[in-house]
Amino acid sequence: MSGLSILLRGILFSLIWWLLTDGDTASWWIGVPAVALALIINIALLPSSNLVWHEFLIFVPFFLLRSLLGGVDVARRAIDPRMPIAPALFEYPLRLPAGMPQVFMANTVSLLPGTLSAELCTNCLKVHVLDSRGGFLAELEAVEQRVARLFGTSLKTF
Amino acid sequence: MSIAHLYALVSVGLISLGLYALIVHAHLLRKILAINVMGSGIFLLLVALAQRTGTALPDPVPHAMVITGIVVAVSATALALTLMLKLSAQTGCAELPDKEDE
Amino acid sequence: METMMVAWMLDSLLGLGLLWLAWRCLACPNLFKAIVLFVAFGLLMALAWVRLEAPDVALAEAAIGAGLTGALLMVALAQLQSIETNGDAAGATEKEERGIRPLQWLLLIVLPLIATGLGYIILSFPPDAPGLSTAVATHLEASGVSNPVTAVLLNFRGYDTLLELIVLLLALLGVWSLGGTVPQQAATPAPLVLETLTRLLVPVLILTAAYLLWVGAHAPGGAFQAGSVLAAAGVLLLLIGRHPRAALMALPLRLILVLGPATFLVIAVVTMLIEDALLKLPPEHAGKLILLLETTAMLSIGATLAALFLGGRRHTDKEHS
Amino acid sequence: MTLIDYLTAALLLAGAIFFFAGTVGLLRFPDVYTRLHALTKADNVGLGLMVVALAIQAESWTAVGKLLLIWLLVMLAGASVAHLVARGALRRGVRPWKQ
Repeated sequence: MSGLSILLRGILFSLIWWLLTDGDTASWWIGVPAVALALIINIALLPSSNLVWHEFLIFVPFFLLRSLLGGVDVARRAIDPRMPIAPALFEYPLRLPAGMPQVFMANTVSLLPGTLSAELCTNCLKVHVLDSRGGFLAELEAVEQRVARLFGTSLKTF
Repeated sequence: MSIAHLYALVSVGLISLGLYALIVHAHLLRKILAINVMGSGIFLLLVALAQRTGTALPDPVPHAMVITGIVVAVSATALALTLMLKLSAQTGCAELPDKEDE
Repeated sequence: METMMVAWMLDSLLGLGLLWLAWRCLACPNLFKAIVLFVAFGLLMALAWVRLEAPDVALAEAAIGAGLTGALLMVALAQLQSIETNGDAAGATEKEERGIRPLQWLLLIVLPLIATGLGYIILSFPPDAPGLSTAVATHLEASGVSNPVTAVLLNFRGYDTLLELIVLLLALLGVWSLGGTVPQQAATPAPLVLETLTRLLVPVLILTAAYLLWVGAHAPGGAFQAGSVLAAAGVLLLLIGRHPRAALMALPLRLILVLGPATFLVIAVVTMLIEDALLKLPPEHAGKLILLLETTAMLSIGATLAALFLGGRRHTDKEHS
Repeated sequence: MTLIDYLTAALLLAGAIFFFAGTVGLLRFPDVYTRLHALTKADNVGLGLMVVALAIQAESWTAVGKLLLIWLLVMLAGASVAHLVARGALRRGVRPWKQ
């Protein structure tokens, strides 16, 4: 693990501490050991991450907009007296590398319109879709592309 | 009647429910749940009565006792659950032997 | 006046919700459902504490009553099911209720009488009773902290907390000495999503625990809440299969378990010798001493609660591996 | 009331509507999977709107940061737990509801 990414994580944890304590300088008596402990355990639990930070800035607005639409979509279906749903279970072959990117994809999918990840197997994501008539496949592919860029990898081709 | 009295009355309901279930149910897990509900009722009674200070801050002594109590309750629950598992591993049944059945 | 009305409606609803959940939890035939209802009951209790201006209690309840107790009950139920599947198919459900027996009739008469009596006593209490709140307020200055609940827990009634830490330790000793329960099935690997969640959350939980410890001096929080958050981190790590198998018996864990009570005892003895009173903290050092007591208590509480969750599985690990 | 106050009120109300819709979905939808859709997505948006509503009223930047941190953690936990519940149901053989 590179020194730079340890430094970045240290800054992130210090930022969280600063937020929690409202920037109280006296709190660092506890804050410094706490941040150090959190950092050590974090490095032990998550040895490497290769998030591309500037891609993150592109991903966030995309995700916020799509998850807002996800909420609106499901709220509409729930309140509509006819309850327009046609659920189905669907296996999506993952082209992302295993590990963090696949888990990130699984978690993202659950907050996007009409999709809920129900099982993560080796290179396959079981997705429960609320409306099997919609274009969820295109959506999943788009998300996968973006997650790949976020982690600085490319998708496998079959 | 005040808000404090309202919650105190709710706590009486919880204590009664817990006591009834504790005696009536044979399954030990249910008895443990019943004791926990009773305990919550007693904590609620203490904190509700501590709130009768008008506009001033409530009495902190019962609050401190209840915090202590919550932590003791969870450790007692863990011990009780282990005892229950031990008993059912020995007898194959998580219920106390009933004299009427013998 | 209108806000008063709204408050009354809210409190009445909360009270009815508590009673309803408690009733369903104790009456529904499925034990799994009963545990889920108990967790929901714990969450509503946390809301009730907030309504009763007891945020310190609310924090403890949210972490322990709604979280840790539920996890303990779920694990116990799963082990019970694996015991009972060997026997009959009763599994997690109880035997058929055998109708209402004579004793129960008696209970149905006596219990309402007790409840009415208790209710009558409660309603006859005066609406105003400051209790010890004025005493605490006048001595708060000398306690070393400005959160009255922390002052009571670690200074004014420190001996309560000392005994409580020893009770925790005794409970763990009880669980340990009862030893194994059932052989664990071959551990299936934890789901990857849970594992990732744990790996991301544990450092944040550590920071949160430290924050609760710090903030307890002047606002809701403290060693108990912080300890429960640490225990939650421990439970998550245990869930993803990070068992401290050999380490459980090892010295470090045992040292952490006794660190809290031991520190308390040392300070108790020292104050006994110097101040001639058990746990009478000298005002000029009280703040620092409380921080020391709270830090060690937090570590011990967190380790003990997590060890309680791991429970008596220690022996089975030995026997089957 | 200033313009900001009106905006806060509107956002809080919108957030409450999403929580309400999520609960309606929980009660109306036919099986565990569809109910998870309703809870996870609607509650996430509801909480998001409430966080924004409170953030524009916040007195300091640390308060805004705290609110965002809460939202982020709830989002992470919500998505993960929805997945775990769905996975558990699938493994126990709970068939998805079909029309």
